Amino acid sequence: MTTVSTDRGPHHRSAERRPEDALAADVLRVMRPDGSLDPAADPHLSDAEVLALYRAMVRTRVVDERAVALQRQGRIGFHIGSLGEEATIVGSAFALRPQDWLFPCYREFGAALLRGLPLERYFDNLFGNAGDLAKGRQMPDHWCDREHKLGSVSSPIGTQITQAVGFAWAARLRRDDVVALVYFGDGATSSSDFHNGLNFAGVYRTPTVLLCRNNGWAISVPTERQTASEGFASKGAAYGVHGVRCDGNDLFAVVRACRDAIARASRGDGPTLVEALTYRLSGHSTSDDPKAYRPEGEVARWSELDPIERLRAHLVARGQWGAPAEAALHAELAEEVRASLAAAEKKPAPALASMFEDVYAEPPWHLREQREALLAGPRAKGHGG
Amino acid sequence: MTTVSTDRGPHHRSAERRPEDALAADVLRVMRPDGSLDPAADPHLSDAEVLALYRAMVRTRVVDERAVALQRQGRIGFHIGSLGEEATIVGSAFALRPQDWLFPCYREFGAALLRGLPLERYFDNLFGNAGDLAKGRQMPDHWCDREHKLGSVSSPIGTQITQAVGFAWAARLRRDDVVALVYFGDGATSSSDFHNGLNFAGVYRTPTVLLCRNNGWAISVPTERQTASEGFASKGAAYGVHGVRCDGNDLFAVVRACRDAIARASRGDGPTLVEALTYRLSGHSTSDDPKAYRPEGEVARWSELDPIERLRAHLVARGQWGAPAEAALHAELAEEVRASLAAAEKKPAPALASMFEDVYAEPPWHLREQREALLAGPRAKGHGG
Amino acid sequence: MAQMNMVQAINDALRLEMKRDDRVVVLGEDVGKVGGVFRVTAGLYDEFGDERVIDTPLSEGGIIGTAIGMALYGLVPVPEIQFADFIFPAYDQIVSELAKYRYRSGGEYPCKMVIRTPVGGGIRGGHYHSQSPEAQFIHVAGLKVVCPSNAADAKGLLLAAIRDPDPVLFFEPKRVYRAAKGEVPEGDYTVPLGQAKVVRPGADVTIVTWGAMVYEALDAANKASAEGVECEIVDLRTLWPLDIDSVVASVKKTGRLVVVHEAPRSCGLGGEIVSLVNEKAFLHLEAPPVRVTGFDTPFPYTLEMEYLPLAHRILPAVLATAKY
Amino acid sequence: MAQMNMVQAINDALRLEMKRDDRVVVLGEDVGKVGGVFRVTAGLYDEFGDERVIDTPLSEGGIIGTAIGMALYGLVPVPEIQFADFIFPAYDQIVSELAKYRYRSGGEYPCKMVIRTPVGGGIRGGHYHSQSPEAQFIHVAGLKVVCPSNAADAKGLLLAAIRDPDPVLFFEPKRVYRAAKGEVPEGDYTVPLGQAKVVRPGADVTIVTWGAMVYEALDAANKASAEGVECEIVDLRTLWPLDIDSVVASVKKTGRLVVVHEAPRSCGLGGEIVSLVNEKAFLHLEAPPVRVTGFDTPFPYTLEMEYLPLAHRILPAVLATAKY
Ligand SMILES: Cc1ncc(C[n+]2csc(CCOP(=O)(O)OP(=O)(O)O)c2C)c(N)n1
Ligand SMILES: Cc1ncc(C[n+]2csc(CCOP(=O)(O)OP(=O)(O)O)c2C)c(N)n1
Ligand SMILES: [Mg+2]
Ligand SMILES: [Mg+2]
Repeated sequence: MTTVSTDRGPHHRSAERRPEDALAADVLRVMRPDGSLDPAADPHLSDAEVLALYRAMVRTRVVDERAVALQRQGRIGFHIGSLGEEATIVGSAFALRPQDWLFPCYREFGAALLRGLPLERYFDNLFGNAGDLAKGRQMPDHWCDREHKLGSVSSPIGTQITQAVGFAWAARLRRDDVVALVYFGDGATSSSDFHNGLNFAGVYRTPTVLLCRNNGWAISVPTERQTASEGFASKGAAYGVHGVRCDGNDLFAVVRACRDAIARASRGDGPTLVEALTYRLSGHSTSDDPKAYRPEGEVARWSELDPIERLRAHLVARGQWGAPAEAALHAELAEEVRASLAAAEKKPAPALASMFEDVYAEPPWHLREQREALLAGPRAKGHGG
Repeated sequence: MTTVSTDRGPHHRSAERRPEDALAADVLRVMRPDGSLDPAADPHLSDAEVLALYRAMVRTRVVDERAVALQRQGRIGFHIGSLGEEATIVGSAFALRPQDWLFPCYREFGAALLRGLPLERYFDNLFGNAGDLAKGRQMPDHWCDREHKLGSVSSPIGTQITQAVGFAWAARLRRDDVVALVYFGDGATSSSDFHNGLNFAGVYRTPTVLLCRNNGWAISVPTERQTASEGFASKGAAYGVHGVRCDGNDLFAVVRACRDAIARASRGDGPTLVEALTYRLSGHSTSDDPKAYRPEGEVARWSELDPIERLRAHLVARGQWGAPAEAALHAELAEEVRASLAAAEKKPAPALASMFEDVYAEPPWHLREQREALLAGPRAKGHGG
Repeated sequence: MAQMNMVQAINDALRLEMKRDDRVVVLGEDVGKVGGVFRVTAGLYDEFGDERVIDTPLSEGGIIGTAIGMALYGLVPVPEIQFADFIFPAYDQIVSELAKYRYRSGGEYPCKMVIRTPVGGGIRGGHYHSQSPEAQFIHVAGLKVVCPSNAADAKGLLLAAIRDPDPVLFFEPKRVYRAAKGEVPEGDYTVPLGQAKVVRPGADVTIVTWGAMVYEALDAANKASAEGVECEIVDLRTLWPLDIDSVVASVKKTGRLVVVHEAPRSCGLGGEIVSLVNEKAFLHLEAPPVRVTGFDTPFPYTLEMEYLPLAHRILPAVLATAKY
Repeated sequence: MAQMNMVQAINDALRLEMKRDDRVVVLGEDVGKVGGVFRVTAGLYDEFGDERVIDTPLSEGGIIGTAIGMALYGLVPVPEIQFADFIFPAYDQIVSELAKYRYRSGGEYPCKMVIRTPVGGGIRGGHYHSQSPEAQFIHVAGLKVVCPSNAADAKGLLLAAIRDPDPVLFFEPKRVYRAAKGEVPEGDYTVPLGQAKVVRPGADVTIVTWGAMVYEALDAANKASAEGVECEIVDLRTLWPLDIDSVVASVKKTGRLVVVHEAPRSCGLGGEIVSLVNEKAFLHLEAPPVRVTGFDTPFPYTLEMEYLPLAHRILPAVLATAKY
């Protein structure tokens, strides 16, 4: 056989992920360039709500940046954040009703905090300490919290999609008015679970909102390498699932798209695939260096659409916000973070014996034996086990 | 919780799979009700070609019916046939060029015979005897034949789709003008492999023809329980893959759709998802009794669209066929079947030692030990091992 | 007591439990109208309707993935996988999600279901309708695995499995679906998970097995008896966590162990049992433990009766062990 | 000879073989431009272009499924699965298709590839970036499984695996990706599959292990030596088919066996090795074989160094075995 040359076939377009895509005509958008709201699409949030959401977005970013710093200092092992995706994450969680459930991917700690996960608990998870609801068994940012109707983060991409569909289906079978909203990335649309989840959602008309955070990248792989389709919302048609694209950096658009989808689901009109066009301003995680693959300038261009800045400009234009308020907010958040972090960092590691709990409801003989052997062994001391 | 009632939610529509669906406006069709051909879509087959294809379709059906009889007589263990789907199966295989490859599902022995698999070899496979190319290792109708560029049938639904895409992709990487055509059912569109195959085909523009035999049923599950989409060809759009529906009981339409798709693939214009609307006139297999789930009358209605009858009517109208020719064909086929069957049925079972071959290229120590133990054991005698 | 075969006994258990507990939902390919390709769910669709007996799209990953969601909501799904050979498209949801959900959520989210699926050879099913994949699930922490050998156990074990707080793989030996006929108690009862049963007492050699191979072991044991060797047969019933006490007690008595299973030998459950017996009864072993199993090849079609560890292969192993 | 770590050695092997054989194609998530999340494929994209070093959509099933098609066409795919924990979406294509293709087609269709993937714990990866799933592939007839412990073996084994006619799972112990640094011969050479290596001779106790645990075994052996117990360490290198002769020869010498692996104990490769040794060297065993392994729990995050079978857990097992 002859040597394979590279003059044909698909290539990584080195084209940048263009902010213009998020501004295209078929994309739901509420905030106009001048900061005013399009009355046709406006979800009509109260002043207090908008302020609360702005604070939640800033809080998310402050915590995010702090987590990156903790990782750099070696105080935690890993962090995966949401820089630039705060409007998508906070806006969608806000759209949920109290009875609704949220099935996270791994970037949505901002949604969890909005729903009530205490900040200290989140830090407990980053430290993997004895206070962590996941008992220190999973990596940082793999939290869970039943009290606040938050599913459990897991690493395998896409698995939560099918689960959220099954969850919502169960609610419908029980005649409960409960909607499940599930997050996933653009890369996850290639997973088998995306297909299975969308297909079952369509066939059984489950009350699920399937929220694709299209942030342009799956680690180093750009969206056009995930699919040859026109965007992701259009994939809904293959499953009889309603599809919507929204500007994911426009808080109002996200709230509007998700509220509509939730109302639809609650009415019994079935699932919606919401594609939120946004951008991952950071690397994939603290383990990633995006310089190796990301075209120059892309970040700068998208920074101009920074969802927090856009919302702040709107608040300022509305006369609701200014430098003093901003300074006060940051001071308040700094103190909150400091206190929560201090409390979390003090906690010990989980007890050695806890390793053998929750594999089953009750540990069978082989786990009891393994536990006893470990506790009797040379390292058992010092772990409170 | 309260008892779940059944007054909401999707139901099995007990609506029949209507032949009208196969006659809808967006469906490619060549044969007109009066037996004439639509010149706009006519693939322009020569008289000899049409005759040869008619004979191939009848041959397929004669063999099929014989295989069912063999199973009923206990001479073979199982058969899965293609009653009613002969135009789809034979027409698509005919459209292939000599260099192209065919990746079967499990109903396409008619395509294999057309491509040159000797009938005796097919019977060898039904008997699982020493003459079987698969060495009697797989169930009946799980054949393979490299010489005739036929992939290996496997039972797990959908797996061949992704493989055919990879095969065609490899050909493209090698700059070879080779197209791969892969068969699968409507049920298979729900499999993860459908999603993976279509997605990779779209992203890498592989020269693959993805042929969905939509025969209305996946065992007892009707098509509307597989998907809430409008048909199956429309699913191509979710992957940037061109989609076409054709009347799968119209030989000319199938040839036309597949030839177009092959030409497209060969030109470098990428994959095509071809949905052939047809109907499974038999049960799922010899193990299935369709009375338990299939609405009365459905079979009768679809029998009116029997692809063999339609083609015969066309030939008769064209003055190319009549009762004497039909009788001669059946006599000829009866003799061919008798002779091949007699030759196949005489062959012994595969040798005992053959069980340990081909697991790896060379049997490692543990398989050599297991082979020796079996050969030395009480049953070794009488198996030629 | 009624005479039932295993299909009827499982059907009876499902019907009873669906009546008792309205959270129980059956889903899978062809389980509804037609009652399953082996008719195990026959009649349930008519009795409980299409929201509790659900025909699904052809996707095992979708079946188990959505069933996990149902379980998280509080339902008790009993999905059917049409053949165990087709469970692998759902393997990721089972091993990465179902098995780990309770653990990874610190106990916040118990996640239980009973996955029913026919296993094993002997029905001329070839590669893909014959396999016995129990080891691929036992190795994954967090799952329980059951495989009954007879109708009465099948019913009692299934009722226990559905009420158990943990996810259970319920493997049904399809070769004896109809052949394993016997007295089955009417109404509600359970056979506790984790308890083996000595189905034949004997002093010379212990045979540990389960499912359809119990009958082959019995056959071999009768023949061995004619040659003066008495086998004790332990039917595991629950494959994981297995009843180590029963196994060890028997081996301590006989000093000799033969494990019989259909799955390929390498890294199968047989090896685990041998190792556990080494660890717990080493000094009682009077002969090397022997495994009589499927070969390390894919499951063949024509030669399946040569592949399976049937009585004709068990007997020489038993006699050699006894004489060692 | 050059000093290389394991990442560099594997990269070197890939580059050499891609130059030598233009049928070799690398594909996977992030393997192209960025050279893999562990940088194992660094530079290959620039050197061989995007048709031989292919970034794929996020679908392991798609990667392996299409790679099977490529292999059938005659290419030699070397797919990367980003972490072994993420191989399960491809499990069906691997066990139902790749492992059985040659067999089920009566030898008409050899179907080979080398699936590279990082395994094991020790990098603070928690549940899903730490597992060691070798047993789940060994149990499936038709696959070969390799796991090197050092840079020179990694290069030679990978070259052998790519040229081998059968499908190979190539597990790379990521904990020692950079730590396992050593002399690596330049240019072309192979380390034959199926041959273990005695990395430490000793007369008292045999330790069978592989991958990152070789270093823990060495550490424990040094400490045992201080107490007068000499361990012989067999680094399996090829996990399946394993080098039974080397294992048995060592156990016949020492009479005592400790198997060490990271995967959970139950139905792991350890049990298989214990059973094989029972079958082949029963009368030489002076103590019950011992398994020092990961526990039968999901892989924990914070307590991972307690979970892993590190030297501090190996040492007591070795001493107890020696004293038995
Ligand atoms: C099944 C599986 N394969 C691979 C990975 C490794 N991985 C982690 S995140 C990621 C990219 C995900 O991209 P996307 O879905 O777009 O989400 P994003 O990170 O951009 O939010 C990959 C490949 C994984 N976690 N799971
Ligand atoms: C992964 C998998 N699940 C289940 C089955 C059992 N099964 C065999 S054929 C079939 C229905 C297939 O329907 P379809 O794809 O429409 O093809 P058809 O038989 O109608 O040609 C099922 C469920 C299987 N073979 N593989
Ligand atoms: Mg992304
Ligand atoms: Mg069908």
